[in-house]
Amino acid sequence: MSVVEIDWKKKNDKRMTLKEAISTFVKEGCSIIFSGMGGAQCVAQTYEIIRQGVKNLTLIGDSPCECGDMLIGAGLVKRAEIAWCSYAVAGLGNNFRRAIEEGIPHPIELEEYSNYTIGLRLLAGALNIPFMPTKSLLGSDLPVYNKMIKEMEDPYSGERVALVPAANPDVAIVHVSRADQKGNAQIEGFSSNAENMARAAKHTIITCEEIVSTEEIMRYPNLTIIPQYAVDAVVELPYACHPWNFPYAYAYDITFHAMQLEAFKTREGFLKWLDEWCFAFDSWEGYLEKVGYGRLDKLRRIERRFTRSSL
Amino acid sequence: MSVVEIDWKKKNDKRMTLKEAISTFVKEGCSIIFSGMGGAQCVAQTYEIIRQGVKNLTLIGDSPCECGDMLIGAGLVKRAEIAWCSYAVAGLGNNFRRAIEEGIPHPIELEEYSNYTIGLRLLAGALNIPFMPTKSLLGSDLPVYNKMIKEMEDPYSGERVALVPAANPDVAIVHVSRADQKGNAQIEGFSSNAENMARAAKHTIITCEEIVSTEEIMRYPNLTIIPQYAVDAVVELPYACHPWNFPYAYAYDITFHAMQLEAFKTREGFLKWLDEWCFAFDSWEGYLEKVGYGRLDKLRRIERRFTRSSL
Amino acid sequence: MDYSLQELLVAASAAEIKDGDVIFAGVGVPTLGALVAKLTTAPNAIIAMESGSIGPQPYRVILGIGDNPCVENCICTTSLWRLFSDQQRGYFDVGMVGGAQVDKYGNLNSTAIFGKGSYTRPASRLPGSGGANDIASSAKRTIITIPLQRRRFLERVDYITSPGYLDGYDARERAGLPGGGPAAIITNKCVFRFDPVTKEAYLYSVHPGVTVEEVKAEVSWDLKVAEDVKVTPPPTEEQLRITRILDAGGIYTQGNLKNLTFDKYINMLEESYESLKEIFKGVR
Amino acid sequence: MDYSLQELLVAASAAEIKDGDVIFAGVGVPTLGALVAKLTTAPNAIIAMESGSIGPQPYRVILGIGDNPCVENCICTTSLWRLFSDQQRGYFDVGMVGGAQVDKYGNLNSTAIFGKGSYTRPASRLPGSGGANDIASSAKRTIITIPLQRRRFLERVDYITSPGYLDGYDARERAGLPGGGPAAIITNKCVFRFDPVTKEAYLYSVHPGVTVEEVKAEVSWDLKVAEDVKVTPPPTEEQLRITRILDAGGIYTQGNLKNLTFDKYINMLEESYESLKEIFKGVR
Repeated sequence: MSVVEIDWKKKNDKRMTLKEAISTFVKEGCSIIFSGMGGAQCVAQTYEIIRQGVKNLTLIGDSPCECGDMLIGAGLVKRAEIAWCSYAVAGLGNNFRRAIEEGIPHPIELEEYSNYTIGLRLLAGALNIPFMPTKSLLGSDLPVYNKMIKEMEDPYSGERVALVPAANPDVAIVHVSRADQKGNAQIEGFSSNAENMARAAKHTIITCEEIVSTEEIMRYPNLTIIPQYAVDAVVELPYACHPWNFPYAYAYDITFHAMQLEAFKTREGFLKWLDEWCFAFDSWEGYLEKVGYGRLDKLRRIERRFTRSSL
Repeated sequence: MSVVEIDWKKKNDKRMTLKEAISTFVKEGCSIIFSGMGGAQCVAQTYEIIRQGVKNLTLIGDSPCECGDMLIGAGLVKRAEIAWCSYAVAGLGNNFRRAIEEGIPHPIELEEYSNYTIGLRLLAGALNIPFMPTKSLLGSDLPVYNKMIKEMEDPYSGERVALVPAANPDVAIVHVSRADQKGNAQIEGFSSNAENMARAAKHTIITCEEIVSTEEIMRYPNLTIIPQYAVDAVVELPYACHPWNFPYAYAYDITFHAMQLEAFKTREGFLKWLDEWCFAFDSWEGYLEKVGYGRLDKLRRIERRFTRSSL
Repeated sequence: MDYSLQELLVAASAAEIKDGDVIFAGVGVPTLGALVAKLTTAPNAIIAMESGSIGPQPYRVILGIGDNPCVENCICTTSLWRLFSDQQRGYFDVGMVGGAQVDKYGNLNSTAIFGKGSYTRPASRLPGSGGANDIASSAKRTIITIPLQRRRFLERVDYITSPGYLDGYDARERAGLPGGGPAAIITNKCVFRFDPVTKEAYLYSVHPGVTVEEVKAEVSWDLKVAEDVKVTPPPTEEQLRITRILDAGGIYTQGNLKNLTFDKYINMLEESYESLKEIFKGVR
Repeated sequence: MDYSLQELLVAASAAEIKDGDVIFAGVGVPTLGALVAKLTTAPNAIIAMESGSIGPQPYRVILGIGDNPCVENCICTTSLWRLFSDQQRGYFDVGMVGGAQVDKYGNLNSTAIFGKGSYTRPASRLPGSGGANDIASSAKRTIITIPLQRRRFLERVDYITSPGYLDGYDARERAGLPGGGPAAIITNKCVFRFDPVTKEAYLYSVHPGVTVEEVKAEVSWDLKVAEDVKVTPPPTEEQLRITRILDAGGIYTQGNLKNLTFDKYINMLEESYESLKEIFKGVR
């Protein structure tokens, strides 16, 4: 690490806007990973990268949705090291499909793993070890087409294990419930692979539904999944996952998502969507206003009936 | 695993007394590990094993205090795979010293690691992988005297890494803040290596300061570090760590500890202590009464000024 | 009582679950099946969701493996990597997986249909493994759900995303896989199980009204058939009642997502809270 | 202002800490030094405790690496293995380690003094590595604290528990160790630092009143001495004031544990709460 890199993590006030955080850390040609899993996806963060048009990205991820399919559709991804790319219940990843099947907007390199073994790659990255052993992948065709998956004999028992290499992305973008200005990040609910991606990355951007005081963090130290020393920037970014859900915060807007993914079925529909929902605005605030705060508030209020934050 | 072993983990009510839990799972010749690190030690559990006189144990542990030094002094340990054995501020591990230096009461086999690499052995055990790579141990004399520590070239970069083998003890005894009758275990505060030892072991005994309802567990799902499917038995065991502290529960009784360790300086003093504080009673209850509930209550009350449970 | 095919599949999935099972389930029919089992014959079953939630008892339909219902009334929220590690450790009894192609040894493809192309430029690109490879590798038994069609039931899949019994016999053990492999393939017309020695899939039961010949016509290898082919039990009234409460909006069992408006959706959630709270009372 | 040797050591330890440092500290002088630094020159320093606590600001003296003060007003409670992993990742600036023997390359022994015996039957068995090997392997710089005695300062330690620079020069890098190695050895008489090329320890400063010859007499190799040997700065009044509040019972700085009764201990804790709360106000 260079001196400049270390300085970010030592800052006492790491707050910045999303625009600043992306332009500071997400550089052309860099590798990047986003938090979220089958929900709690980094949507606002994806839109900002598309707005800034950062090219030739290597996308690392377990099961990216918007941050996979839309970045690929926007022509910003050179290579993807992932386990899955789609939107599950609401629809398929048609940009991903078009890129692989037809090379539209351009072909991408693909290095495929499974969700767990992407998780293990991040664990290895977080631990600063070169690889992790696993019993996944054995016997399947993933190692046939991905030569980074190696097999070895366990030197203790002689059993077969697969190895996956550490992942150390240039940038991790991790969305959490709340953080203080130093970057101490807390999540209520599941964390998918968030705590390891934050540590595996060279630069870590914490986005959060709410910035709180350090005193508030200290009230629930068991909830801190990422300590300040692993964090470069903190961005307050409410409703960052819309139309996805965020636990204890707002419900899934699946009807919006279905509309979005209907549009993504054609290349033209996707490009039109970008014009209307991304390029039309200078920031996520514009998107949220177009969605409507009344609608967002309904999603927030209905969520409180089901999962009520105890913080 | 045999069918009988699986049945324990599937039980709906796993509550038993400490005496039952130890006699059911801690068998002559088995390997065992205890939770705790520089505090929060499993003292009551150690006394019960001494009372039952279970011999030829293989003790696995990071930095065992009573559960290392006293079990060794009681002549119950055949082999220790550990990183450290002492009592820190209050005194040295004189039983451990006598065993190694003079073979009193009998010699023990020693396989030495560091705290982190014991932690990694348990992580490997919990993940069902045969080993973990690490940058610790390299260059030191630990691999010189412990041939289970291997070195290899990383097949990705060619760099050197050390490997430590998975640990899968027969029994783990893990003390937590609270658990329900199914074994869902929650800790407020640090967890040392508890969550991995519970998963690495074949049988896991959860002891807790308090048994609570499953509804109460569900109120704070983020605090559950061990889910029921990894647990064989649940024992309510308040003040189990005395004279040690337990976070958010009671303060360290260092003056008692100093007295205890003064006694342990001689073999005679240790044996007299066992007679007076262990064999004199049928259960931990007798020890607590001898300490005095007035004293224990003072330790509990003073703790509330400093760390107050939010549960 | 009348029932839809989807409802039969929910019941057939539920039938695979024993009381006390820990189940790794994706959204849709598998989760509905697991919940129906929990609310009927398997009250101590625990459902694990990939994002890192264990044991949810949600008062609404789960719309994603990381949807908020996954944390509702659950016993533990943790990480994806920890949950999969627990599976690799052997704690998970049942894993539910799907795919686009399956072969006679239960190997599944959810990566790419090569067609006239190849892995790098396939005729049809699918989402990929996600957690399916891991589930198929480590769950004690896996339940496969896939529509019965000749183009899907192959001698050998184009790409093994999720290992079944590989080449049959002891190939799976030799590969070093810890989990037990597929226990059943549930389709829209029948259920397959696996020969204990050869590990080849055979026809175990046909759904009511389906003939053995209909099934054979949709399988592209020479299908073995049980001596006494059973009829898949239709859903019980209780199973149907619960399925219809769990998926009151018909999102999975009626394909109603397209017709859903925002207001109807919010309304559906509100009603769901009351009705599901009621049926979960029995298992709490 | 008069001060004890222990108080000087606390101040010398504090002097090694820069603002913003993440410090891996054991109990006693190292933690007191880290806290004194935090309360004076390094308000943004973060102390990590081995049991899994990050950033405690306790209102009482810490009596164990897993004592309850470790979780008091901290920013994160986690696991031992995670904390050490964060250190292996390179997040920890300073690690504080001790031992029974040290050699010219800063290798430390806290495992066994062989004497006329051997590793398996040593003359004196010590507690073992604990976390010391890990700290010495991965912290960006390690600070060694050890009493200056000829039998402890050796050409080569009996057993390398915690790697320093091994055989000097680039031996440490060649071994594959990620951390930077020892930055200083703090003793009761002086401070040593390390030659940037040979990695051999040399005398950097003597404590007030100590001569270079006194130091050389207690080192069993031919000790190199800085051209301009400094005098270790005595504790400042502020450092002393804070040290005496932090360890008001004199457990570490006066050796008072033996005289402590239970009632005096509880009383000490009660008083500590008020006085430490006051001095921590400045950094909160």
